[in-house]
Amino acid sequence: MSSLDIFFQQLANGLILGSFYALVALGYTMVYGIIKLLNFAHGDLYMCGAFVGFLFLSLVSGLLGESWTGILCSMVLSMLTIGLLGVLIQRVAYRPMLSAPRLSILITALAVSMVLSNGVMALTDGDYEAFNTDLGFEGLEMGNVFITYTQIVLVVSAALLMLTLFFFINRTMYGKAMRAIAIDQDACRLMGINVNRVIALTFFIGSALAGAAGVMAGVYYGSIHFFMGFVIGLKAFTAAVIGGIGSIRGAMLGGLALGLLEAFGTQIPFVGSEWKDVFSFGILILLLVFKPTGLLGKTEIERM
Amino acid sequence: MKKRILTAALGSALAGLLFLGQSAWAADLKIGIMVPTTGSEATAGKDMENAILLAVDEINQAGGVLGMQVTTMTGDDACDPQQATAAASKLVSSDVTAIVGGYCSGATLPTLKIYGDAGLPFAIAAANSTKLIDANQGNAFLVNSTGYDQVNTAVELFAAKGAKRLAVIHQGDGYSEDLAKLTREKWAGDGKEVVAYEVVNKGEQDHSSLVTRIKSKAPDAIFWTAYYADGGLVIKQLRRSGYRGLIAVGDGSNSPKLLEIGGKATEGVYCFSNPSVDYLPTAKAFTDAYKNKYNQAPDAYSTLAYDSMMLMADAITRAGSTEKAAVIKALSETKDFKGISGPVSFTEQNTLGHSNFVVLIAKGGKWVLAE
Amino acid sequence: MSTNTSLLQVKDLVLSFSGLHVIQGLSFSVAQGSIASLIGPNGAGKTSIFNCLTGFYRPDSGKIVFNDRSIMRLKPHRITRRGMARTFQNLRLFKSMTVLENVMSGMHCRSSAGALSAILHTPGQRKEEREIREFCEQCLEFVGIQDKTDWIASNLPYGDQRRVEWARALATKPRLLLLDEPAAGLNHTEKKELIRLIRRIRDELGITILLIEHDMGLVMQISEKITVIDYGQKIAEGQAEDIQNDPRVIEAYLGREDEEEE
Amino acid sequence: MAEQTQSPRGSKPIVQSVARWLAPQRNRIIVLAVLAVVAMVLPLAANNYMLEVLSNAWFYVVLCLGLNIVVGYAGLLDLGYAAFFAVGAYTTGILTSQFGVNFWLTIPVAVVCSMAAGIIIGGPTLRLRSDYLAIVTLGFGEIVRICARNLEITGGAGGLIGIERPHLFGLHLNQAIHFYYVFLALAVLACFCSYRLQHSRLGRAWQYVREDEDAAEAMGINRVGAKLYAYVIGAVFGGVAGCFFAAKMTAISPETFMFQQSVLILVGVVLGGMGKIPGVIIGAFALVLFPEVFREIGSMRMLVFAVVMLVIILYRPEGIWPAKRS
Repeated sequence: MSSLDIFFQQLANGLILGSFYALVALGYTMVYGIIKLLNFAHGDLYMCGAFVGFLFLSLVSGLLGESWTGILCSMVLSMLTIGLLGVLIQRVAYRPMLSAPRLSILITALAVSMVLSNGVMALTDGDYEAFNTDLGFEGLEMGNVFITYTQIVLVVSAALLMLTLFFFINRTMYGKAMRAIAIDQDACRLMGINVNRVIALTFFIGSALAGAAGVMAGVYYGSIHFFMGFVIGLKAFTAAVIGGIGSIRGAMLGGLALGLLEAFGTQIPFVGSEWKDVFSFGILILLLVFKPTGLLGKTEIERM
Repeated sequence: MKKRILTAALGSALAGLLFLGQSAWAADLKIGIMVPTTGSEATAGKDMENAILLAVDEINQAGGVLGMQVTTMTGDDACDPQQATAAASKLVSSDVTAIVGGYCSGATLPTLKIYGDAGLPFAIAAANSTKLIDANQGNAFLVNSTGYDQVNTAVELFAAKGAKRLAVIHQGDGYSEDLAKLTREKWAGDGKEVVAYEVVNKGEQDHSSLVTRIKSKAPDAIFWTAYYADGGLVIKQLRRSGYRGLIAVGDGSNSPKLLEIGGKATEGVYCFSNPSVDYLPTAKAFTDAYKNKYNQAPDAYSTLAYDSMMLMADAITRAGSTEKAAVIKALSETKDFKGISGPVSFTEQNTLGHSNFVVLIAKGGKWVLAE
Repeated sequence: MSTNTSLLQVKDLVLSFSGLHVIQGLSFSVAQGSIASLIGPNGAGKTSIFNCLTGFYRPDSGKIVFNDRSIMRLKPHRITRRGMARTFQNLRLFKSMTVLENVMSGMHCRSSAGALSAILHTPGQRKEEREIREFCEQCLEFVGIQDKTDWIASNLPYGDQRRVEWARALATKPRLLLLDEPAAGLNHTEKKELIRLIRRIRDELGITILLIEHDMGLVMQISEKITVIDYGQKIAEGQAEDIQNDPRVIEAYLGREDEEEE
Repeated sequence: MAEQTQSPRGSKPIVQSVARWLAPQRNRIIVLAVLAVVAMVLPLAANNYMLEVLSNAWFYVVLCLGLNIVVGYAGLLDLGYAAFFAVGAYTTGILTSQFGVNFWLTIPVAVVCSMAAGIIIGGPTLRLRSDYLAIVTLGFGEIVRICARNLEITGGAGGLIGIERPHLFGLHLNQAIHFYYVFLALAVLACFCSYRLQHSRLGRAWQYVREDEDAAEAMGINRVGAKLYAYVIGAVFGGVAGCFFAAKMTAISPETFMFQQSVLILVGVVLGGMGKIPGVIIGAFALVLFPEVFREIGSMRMLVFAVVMLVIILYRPEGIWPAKRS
């Protein structure tokens, strides 16, 4: 492979990885934007999404087959289920804690994450499940650069989901309410906005996106297990911070940026792949220290 | 009143601990089984436990050892060093005569000290990191071939297939790193080139950028030294990127799950394996008995676990007593013990006398013996 | 001590938040040993000035000289250590701690024991703890709530919580005390006591006082110098009667205040 | 915490009555004395397994008390505490196994190293808001683990083996019972230091910062400095515990210092009650004993543990041990 080939192949790799990060990062950023909660359980929702999708696919595969129709159907079902799971978590665990100190609600989120991952571990006996589909390795070959059709479909569907979300936030009343609540919850309550419902909706959308990403990951990578949400949860959070947490466009941009950074990071000479994570965590820490508002975030003024 | 509650609570907690710790029967021969029955490696651990219990059944039906019935006690090491030391101490304090088991090298390593201090004979069924050899106090015996043997088998295969440029990938744990390092040394020692030496993080799913990097180094052969779960993903992504050279995996990946996860991509992948049921003509009876008892097929390490138990019983019989030192001596004098995975003798370092590795190849979604 | 030298000088202070100018080139000074006031309509930037003085906001430009040294861009705790203490508009007590513990926070910057001496209970550390306690009890006595030292702060009535804040500020041994609306929420008798207390702080302890206040009666009664600001700029300065008669003040300030009260 | 501690919901009457009985100094001393005697004579009646489990419990008491200084006293969420524990363990491991240094001499070195780690990690990041801090500490924890895994001197992924067990006044510490007393002594020392720190100028400063950062700053307390102090002291606790951990295990590997370890220690602190020494001790014991006692339920036990933890946080946010009132 020539270095130009490597460049384009890594570009493609980075974009694919980045669209996964972006989808998960959106959920982080939406929840953080509206109730200032760092939802540690978000990565686990992604994991649950993959398992629920796996379950639905094996249920509908008799009817619809294990190709795109079946996958699409199980993805929609999984998004609904995970969305509702997200709302349930918000209702049971987070709502009672909203007035509690920051530390308590962070720990609550951590506990929810433990419950989800250990729950799935108990159900699956900690096993890896092979997520098999009928999708092949056919694809576009441009010189030495190779992209499968599956990859193309995944990136396009991620982009579609994000576009839909973008219009929803900017063009609908609910979207406006969300942005308003992010600025001042009490004022919204006074203006007659049903704050609880909007928060629940935010959780629903964020979690559904994580569920979609989970199913897509299962389909694409072909293996799922109870711990798969940890790494991506962390990376997606990094992506959200890079973009500026609380900003929807920032999460998308940050996801792609991190995906590309990691892809090209592997090519750094003399530094083996074993240092890859040090590299991405290092970037996160430097960014938080020197520009905590990220690429697109706004500076907040704290009132005394 | 309050004080009584407090003392009562303390007392019952204590009693509970005592109860857990002590459950010894007299006149029986008690063997400790140390395998992971929870945690990430629980499947393999339970399979080994099943095989050992099967061996115990057969021994007892044949009249026991030295006229004593064999009982067992399982310590769960959860494939975690800290839990393993607790499990090992639990077994030691339960007055077992010998220990059989050991799957994860990392978890087995710290227990060698505990068993060594107690002078307990220990037949290590599966764990085979070379670090175990250094930490052995003389009481432990490796029934499985170690990494050195596997590296020799691997390097022979790569050379036979005409490979010049080798890529090695491990997973950042003690076992796979050990194997990868030894392979690199051996390959470079033979004057050939290791073009890539990489690590994959456990639990990560997307390895495409790593795959691109490896592919750009144009290796003839790729050796994955770690476990099946991530191995399946790596192989799939290698093949998807269009890599068509040789791929081989270490014994940690010897599982049908690898083929399931990797799907079609795993066709033609080589695997170095300790002798496991499917490729052993001698194991027919064992397989049937196992299926009969547990209603499932035995997994990769079941024969070694079964052999270890049988070997231990044999050594105790030969020693003629349950005295620990005598059993250890009998173990070290083992000469061509007929296990279902092959004959067992030990070197001076208490490792298996000859390599028991076989080469498998994936064909039609199954592992079969390669020529 | 001379009352003519100024303890605090502010020159051409500018503060803006994302383009919005909150303070625009403000200059004023506070004389050593005086009682001075900052007044102005709501949103004129009074609390922002306090936050600049105490280091919570970082002004864009200008000069703040305290005790002949610049305190621009210093961290709040350094400014407190230099001898400037403040109270907050809406009480900021350490709610779940006792009154005494609250006041002891003020002594933190005047003491020095570290981890090792705390673990070993060195004689120096024990002596210091005793001194902290004694001085804080004196402060509590000065503001008149020495009988409530062991109460949890949030259980106190509002007026007493204010006193705890003052005692806490006094415990930092300040030279200048900034009071942010000290009379807010107090009744008539409490206000009278407040006036007496402010005078005692200046007269008995020799602490200079700068306050922000809405209660005109109180301001006119105790201030020796009043600075009026609107839209982040100074519009008048002088003694009570000058201010009361200044047409610009009446127009910009009192007029609007009336509207608000309707 | 103020609003939470006032809420009576979910507080079990038995816990309250025990706490009320414990209020007078005299009763507290009695209980302490009884507990001390029990802790001292327990090994005489215990087998090796119990000793192993109990020394593990005392070991977690030290770790939890160390993290408690950071989380409980200073109110900083640290998700990478295992990093300090790793620094201590590796310092001892490297110095004894590769340079043949006497174990006791490695302790001061480990203290210095963990302090340095605390300053390096805390220095640039403690200005951050609490939720960002959580992620940064998590990142640092992972970086430390990955370094331990990749570097030559730390023995790579396989870790270090053959760490010498120390001698104490001519006694070779190589029995389970020896380490029981070693960890008991460490735990007592940790309690003592925690208590003294909590009731000192520094301990108050942490509490001020935890309750209201701005007001504390206005009172002349260096917010970042106080946090850094807590961070460094917490690091030292972890580092020293790590030294003895290495000596007891004789082999250490990066797997011990994974994110899950940090979470486990945090769970111990939160479960018993942040900022309260008896609570933290109970939390640490629950942490170790729960999985041992419930070994039989197998893979369900971590789930049960997680659910218990969630329920406790939701219904008893101040932890098992009740908050002091007045």
